[in-house]
Amino acid sequence: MLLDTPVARPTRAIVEPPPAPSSADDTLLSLLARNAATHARRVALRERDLGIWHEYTWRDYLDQVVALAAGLEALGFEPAEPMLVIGDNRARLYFAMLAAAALRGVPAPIYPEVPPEELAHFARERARFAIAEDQEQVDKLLELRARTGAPEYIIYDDPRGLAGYAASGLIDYETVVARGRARLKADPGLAADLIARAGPDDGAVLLHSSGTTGRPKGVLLKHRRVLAAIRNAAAADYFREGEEYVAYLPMAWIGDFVFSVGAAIALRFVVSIPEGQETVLRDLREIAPTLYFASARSWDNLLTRLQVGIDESTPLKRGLVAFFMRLAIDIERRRLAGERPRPWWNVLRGLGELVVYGPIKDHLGLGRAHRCYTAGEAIGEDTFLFFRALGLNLKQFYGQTENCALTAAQDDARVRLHTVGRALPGVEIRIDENGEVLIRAESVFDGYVDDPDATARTLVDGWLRTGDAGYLEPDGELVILGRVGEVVHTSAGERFIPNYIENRIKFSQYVRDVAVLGAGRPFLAAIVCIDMEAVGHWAQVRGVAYTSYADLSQKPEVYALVQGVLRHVNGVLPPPLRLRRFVNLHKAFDPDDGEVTRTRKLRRNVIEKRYAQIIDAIYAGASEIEFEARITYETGESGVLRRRLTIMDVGA
Amino acid sequence: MFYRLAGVRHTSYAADRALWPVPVDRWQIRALLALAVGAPFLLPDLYLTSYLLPWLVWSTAALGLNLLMGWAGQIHLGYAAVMAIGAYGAIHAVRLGIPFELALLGSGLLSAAIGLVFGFAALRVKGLYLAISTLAMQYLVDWIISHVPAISGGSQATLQAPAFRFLGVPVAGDWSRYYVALAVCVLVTSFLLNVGRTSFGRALAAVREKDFAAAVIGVNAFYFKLMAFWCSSFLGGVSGAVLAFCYYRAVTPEQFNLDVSIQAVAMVIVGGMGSVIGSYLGAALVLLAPIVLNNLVGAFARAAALPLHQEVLSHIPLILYGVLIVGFLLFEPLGLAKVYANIRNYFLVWPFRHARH
Amino acid sequence: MLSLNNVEVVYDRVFLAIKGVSLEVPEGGMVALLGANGAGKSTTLKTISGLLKPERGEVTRGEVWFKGQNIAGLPAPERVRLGIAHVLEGRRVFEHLTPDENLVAATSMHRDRRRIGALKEMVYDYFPRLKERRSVKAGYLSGGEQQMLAIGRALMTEPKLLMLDEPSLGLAPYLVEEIFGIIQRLHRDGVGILLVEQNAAAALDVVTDAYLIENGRVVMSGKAEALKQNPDIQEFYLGGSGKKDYHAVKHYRRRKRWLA
Amino acid sequence: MKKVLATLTFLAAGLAAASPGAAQDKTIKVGTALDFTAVYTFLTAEYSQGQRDYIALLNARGGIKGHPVDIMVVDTGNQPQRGIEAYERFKSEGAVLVDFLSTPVSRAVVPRALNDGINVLTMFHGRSDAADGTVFPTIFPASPSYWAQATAIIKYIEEQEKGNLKDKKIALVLIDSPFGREPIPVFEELSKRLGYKFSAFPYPSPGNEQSATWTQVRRERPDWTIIWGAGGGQPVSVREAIRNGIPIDRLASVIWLSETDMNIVGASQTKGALRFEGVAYGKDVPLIAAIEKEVIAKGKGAGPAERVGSTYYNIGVATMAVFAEGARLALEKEGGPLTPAKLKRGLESIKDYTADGLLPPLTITSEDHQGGGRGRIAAWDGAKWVPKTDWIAAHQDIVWNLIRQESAKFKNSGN
Repeated sequence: MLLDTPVARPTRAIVEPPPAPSSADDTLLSLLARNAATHARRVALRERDLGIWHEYTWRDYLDQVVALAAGLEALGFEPAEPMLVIGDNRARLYFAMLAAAALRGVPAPIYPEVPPEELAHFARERARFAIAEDQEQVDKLLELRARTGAPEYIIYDDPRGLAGYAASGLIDYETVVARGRARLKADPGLAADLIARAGPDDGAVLLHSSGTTGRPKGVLLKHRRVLAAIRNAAAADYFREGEEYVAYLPMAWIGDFVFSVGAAIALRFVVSIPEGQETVLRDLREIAPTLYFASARSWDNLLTRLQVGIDESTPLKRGLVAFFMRLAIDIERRRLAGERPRPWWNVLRGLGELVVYGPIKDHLGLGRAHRCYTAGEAIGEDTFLFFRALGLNLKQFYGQTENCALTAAQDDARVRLHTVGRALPGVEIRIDENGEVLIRAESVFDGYVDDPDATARTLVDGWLRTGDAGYLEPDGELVILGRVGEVVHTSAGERFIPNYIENRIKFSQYVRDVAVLGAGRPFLAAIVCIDMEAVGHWAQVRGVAYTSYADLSQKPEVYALVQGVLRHVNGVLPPPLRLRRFVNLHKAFDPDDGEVTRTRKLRRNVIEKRYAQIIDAIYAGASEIEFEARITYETGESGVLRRRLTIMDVGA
Repeated sequence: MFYRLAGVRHTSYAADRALWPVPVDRWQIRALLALAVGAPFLLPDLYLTSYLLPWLVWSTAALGLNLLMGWAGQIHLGYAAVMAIGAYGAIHAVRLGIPFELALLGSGLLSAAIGLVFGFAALRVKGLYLAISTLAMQYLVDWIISHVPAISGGSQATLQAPAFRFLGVPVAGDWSRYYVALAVCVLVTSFLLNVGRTSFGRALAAVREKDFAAAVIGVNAFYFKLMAFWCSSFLGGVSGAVLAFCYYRAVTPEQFNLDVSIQAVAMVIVGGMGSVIGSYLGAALVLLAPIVLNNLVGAFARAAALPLHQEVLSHIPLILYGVLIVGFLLFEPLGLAKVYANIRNYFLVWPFRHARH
Repeated sequence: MLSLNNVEVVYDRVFLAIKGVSLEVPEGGMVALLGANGAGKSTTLKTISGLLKPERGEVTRGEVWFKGQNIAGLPAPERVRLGIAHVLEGRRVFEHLTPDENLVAATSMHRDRRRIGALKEMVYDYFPRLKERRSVKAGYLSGGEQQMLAIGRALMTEPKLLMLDEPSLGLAPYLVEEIFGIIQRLHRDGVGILLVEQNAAAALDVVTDAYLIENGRVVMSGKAEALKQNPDIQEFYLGGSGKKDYHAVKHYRRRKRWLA
Repeated sequence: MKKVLATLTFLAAGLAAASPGAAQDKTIKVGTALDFTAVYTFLTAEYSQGQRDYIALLNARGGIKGHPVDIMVVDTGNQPQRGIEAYERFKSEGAVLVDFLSTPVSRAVVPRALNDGINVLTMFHGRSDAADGTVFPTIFPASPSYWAQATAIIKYIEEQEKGNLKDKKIALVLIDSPFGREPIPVFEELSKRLGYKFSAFPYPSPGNEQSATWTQVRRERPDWTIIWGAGGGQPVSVREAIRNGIPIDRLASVIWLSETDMNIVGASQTKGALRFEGVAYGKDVPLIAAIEKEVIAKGKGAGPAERVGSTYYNIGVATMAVFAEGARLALEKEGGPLTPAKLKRGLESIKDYTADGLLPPLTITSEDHQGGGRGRIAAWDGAKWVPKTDWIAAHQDIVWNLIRQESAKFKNSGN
């Protein structure tokens, strides 16, 4: 009895004949009801709260959704109505999304860090209903209401700090559910009715495209679209039944909806929700997912963290890691190049698995991750090889909000660095004469909300214009070059895609962000944001004393370091496109300052405007500049900081 | 390297307080238990009876003393006397026809009762004064045992352990004695492993850290100190009885003299205060190192044909033993348990150096 | 006078306490080290005064320079001789000795009686309160008096750098003012001061420069004036922009950005 | 990490080195686990040297009936658990006889030895009641018990007082331990029989400090004083006796009083002190002379030559001589190889064995493992011990009463 400690054991993927994920008549609700009927007691959701994982079975899941839907309806929620969902990933927020969908409404998740004034852009649909995670979000919504009159009802999950609020329409989640339960009790047929009400052509979710240039556009995805996308992916063995998945990506992002809600319901994943953003890494380890999805950026950060950690380690451990990683990367490189596996690979890899790969994967919480994915932007070769060498089957895929994130994906037999894989079954890809990637599939959306012009530009003759430039290799593998609109020219007329060069620079662990300048300018230059952790450690090892990020960024040694990185990238660029000058910025790009989107894509217009002074100085040949930086705080306040920044030539 | 923590999660606070949340630890314990149960089949009798068996019994005893010293922060220099009370008590009880199981309990209770009396007297004082008071207990009990023939067993001062049955099975051979010792050891170990997780254990910890601070959070320091004396004496008595019945098979006063008390204290300190595994490691080092060193030096001297006199040869292990103990304490003042923890940490964070939290 | 260069401290071999901490106290300077509980402030001070060993801490990387000498390897008493005095958090006066005896206890390196007398008088000059209570057992002194005694005891070693760990902890506001006043006076008299404080408002009012430490790393440094204006510091360390309505405390999840 | 690995290897090596090897040839194995380092240090070195030198002599002469003897020596530090470990190891090595020269260790081992049938030689130590061979079939004191020593001393005093002990005062100064208290019943019983006035004066163990006790003794003004201790306490007793005006020639000791003790107090000052002797002293004994010639002179001695012939050296020789005689008889009667059981029967057929004058005539039977209880009284002449009596045994009825009484208790107590 002593030994049999009641610790949660890994939930095993149950071996069953693969179910048909869904049919064309299904909705998320009907599938949820199916799961609750066939796998009532299997865990569907897990949510960490105060250190403990609270579990919801499929029956609990359905029960919550139905009760909440009944409650919402009692409040007057009507079909086709949007419902704002704002906050970090929480089980109740997911329940609310499905409850809204059950009432044929449209859940509209929003990035939780969005400041109040920006919220207005997202909320132009004037939603009457909103669900908020906590006091912070409630305050934002109340401010939104003060400005626009909506939302009328604000339902909240975490009541902390809200006891004294007298605002009308502010309701505790529990209260709504209780009201719903009362209705369900009074009307035995209501539950079945609520499950059956939504049809495949009702909206499942309203998302907002990231919008690197203008305002975000509303993308409405119907049940039919989402489920088709998941069917396509499942047909390519992209997801399997019963995966363990950690829902940590922002709920407002298509990736999270497709993985944590769509695929999770269609294929009965066990979705675990971390306690908070600060604990994601630790919680990830507690879950040890079988399916893991992260942006290229996160993989890079993960690698940086690992490298710093290993660098700090004792010589023996460091030596072992260096030896086995070099070995594994070499093997992986050969394998990707198509070399046939040799027996000794397995022997050495087996030993390495025990000593190095296994422990590292365990630390990352990826010891059981059979499927690891990245998407969104190009991943660095070092990063890609490192994680594949660790034994993680890391693959790239390609997609966009408008096509439910699932367009093309690599399969095990054809994993390559520069491709994003081939079209999923059920998806047609065509490259038009301008080199733009066009898509036709059942999963493609039906148009932007309230924006017929944009819809007309994007959906042409049944094809989705992605705005990405790319080409198909002879074997059907898709290669993405960048955004069509991003091709720019220097004043000398040299054509280049800044994003392409930026990605190459960002492959260095020392660079967190970079903006490549040069459109309409005589030469290319860069504004670099260093990676605090990697550069900090680098400085520490070399005895370069520093205090803050700003201080570190301006150290001559750090300039030399960045210079080296840029020279390396210059080596692969044609001479006219080589970077000539650069500046290390005193702060990292931040979505709060509008410099990057919430998904960390550069907003060039903002950068050009904000750092005009610096950019002018770069092109004027100055060697330093006194810069007044405006900073916006998350409270909405802003301040000014005066900074002296060095501008340096990259040189040869 | 061996520790895999991914996937270890808890769905309740009860599970969160599990003894061994880490799978490797659980496997380790299972393997050790299996080895312990299978030892008679695996080990030659020599090692079973003169290494493993006394080690288990002394670990049990060290655990009892550790409860007092490590958990409750009270010193006891008369622990051998407590064990003697248990040993003599149990033997007399079995000779009077009381079943061994009851005698074992009775001997524990007797030790606990006498220990408690001394605890009362001793607990009016602290630290060094307490050490002296417990020392007095050692002398007093020694004196009484050797001067009352009714207790010590006559002019030869040896008392045979009578034949006995445990749970209905006659305990006669080395194996059955070993299993009795193992059973008691496992029971006591489980008790101590769980003490830290009970309110009793937490109260003891509070008393250990600062008794008047414990008082202001509602912990009756005096009561818990007494309880610690009581429990520790009970365990001491039981282990003394097991030592007498399963190992010595005959008791004499010399088996429980001051040296033995000092050894018990050494086991706790060298092993690590307040540590279960430390009690095992400490008992192993203090008990077995002299024997192993002796054999080692002897074998080495024979192999190398050293022209050393036996007297010199006999003292080398003692010197090495001293060096070993001082060395361990210098190397890791918190005892062998800490050495173990360091090794565990080294592998827990493998291949990194620091714990990241 | 004092400079820390990329110091990394590990406790118990595995727990990283501070990493890459660099800071500087100029000759006769007055510098504050700010930060929340557990940020690594006390560890930093102990690194300087050489008190890590008893806590199983170890400097695994970096240098500590004092007056042109790398003192990282020196034992604590050596460092006191060089002129570094550390007033520990929680005062730690010798409770069973009188203030007088406490002060004399700190002069083991002097043999000259007259010198000791002069030093004692100097301390009593700074802290007249102590003089009044010079022959009471230190354990019976009030918290503020004990703090004064702790500082006074450190002064007996004639420090060139005085490090104070949370001198205002648990003291009434008027006492905090008094102690900070004395610290300022010491500074004017030429003693370099390194002040660790949670009471950022009080600290930033007296020092010239400050470092902000978070999670064992320095995240911000600069002139006290500039830091005082920084909205992050104001929000997290100065209790918002002055007025605080405790009825309306927000349970926001804050992201600190540390822009400087 | 490396340190730990090193330690583990070290320990593993320790266990491996210590593991028993199975040697099943004609060699007879004897195990001696002695206390070289703790309490018995006052005699162990000489004792062990005598044992090994005698075995060397035996082997040089071709062993016992062609069987060489291997004597294993190990230190126990007087710790029972180390003694038990040594015993178990000897057992696994196939020892036919073991010797522990430590009362606590012997006592701890007795139950095991009785169970295993291995012979334990406990000459001049261990349980006195083990003389009862019916209760202790494999324990061989083979020497006068402390009770027998007490009777012999009284017998000597009786002779000196011309057979009249009426109203004589005899004081016993003893170490306050079971060993010290052991002879008290004998002295009390004899005082009833012979009419002397007996009083006991215990001093606390270990006996470094006895002045308080001896002040009381002086007040008592005893006619005869008997000291009952061992090791470091003995010279202290002698010195205190002299200081308190006890006539030195009326001071008698249990067997544990050696020339070393006399030299510590002062060789000439102590002239006349008496002791019980169970084994002849000096090099003049033929057996010791033979060892000197055939072993020591050839450089095969196990220790410093000057120890040869000392009290404890000779006791060591005597123990092995008794063993060898028993083994010889066993092999003669039953042939090889020698098993513990055969050796037991061999030992029990020893008859009037004197080991070339080293021992009083020794006769062991299956009932009597004491061997007759004979000894003699010797006096210190300033340089050596001079026998004052022949080998004598007295009042054996009292001795055997006690032996039977205690062995009966033992028999009732256990197994």
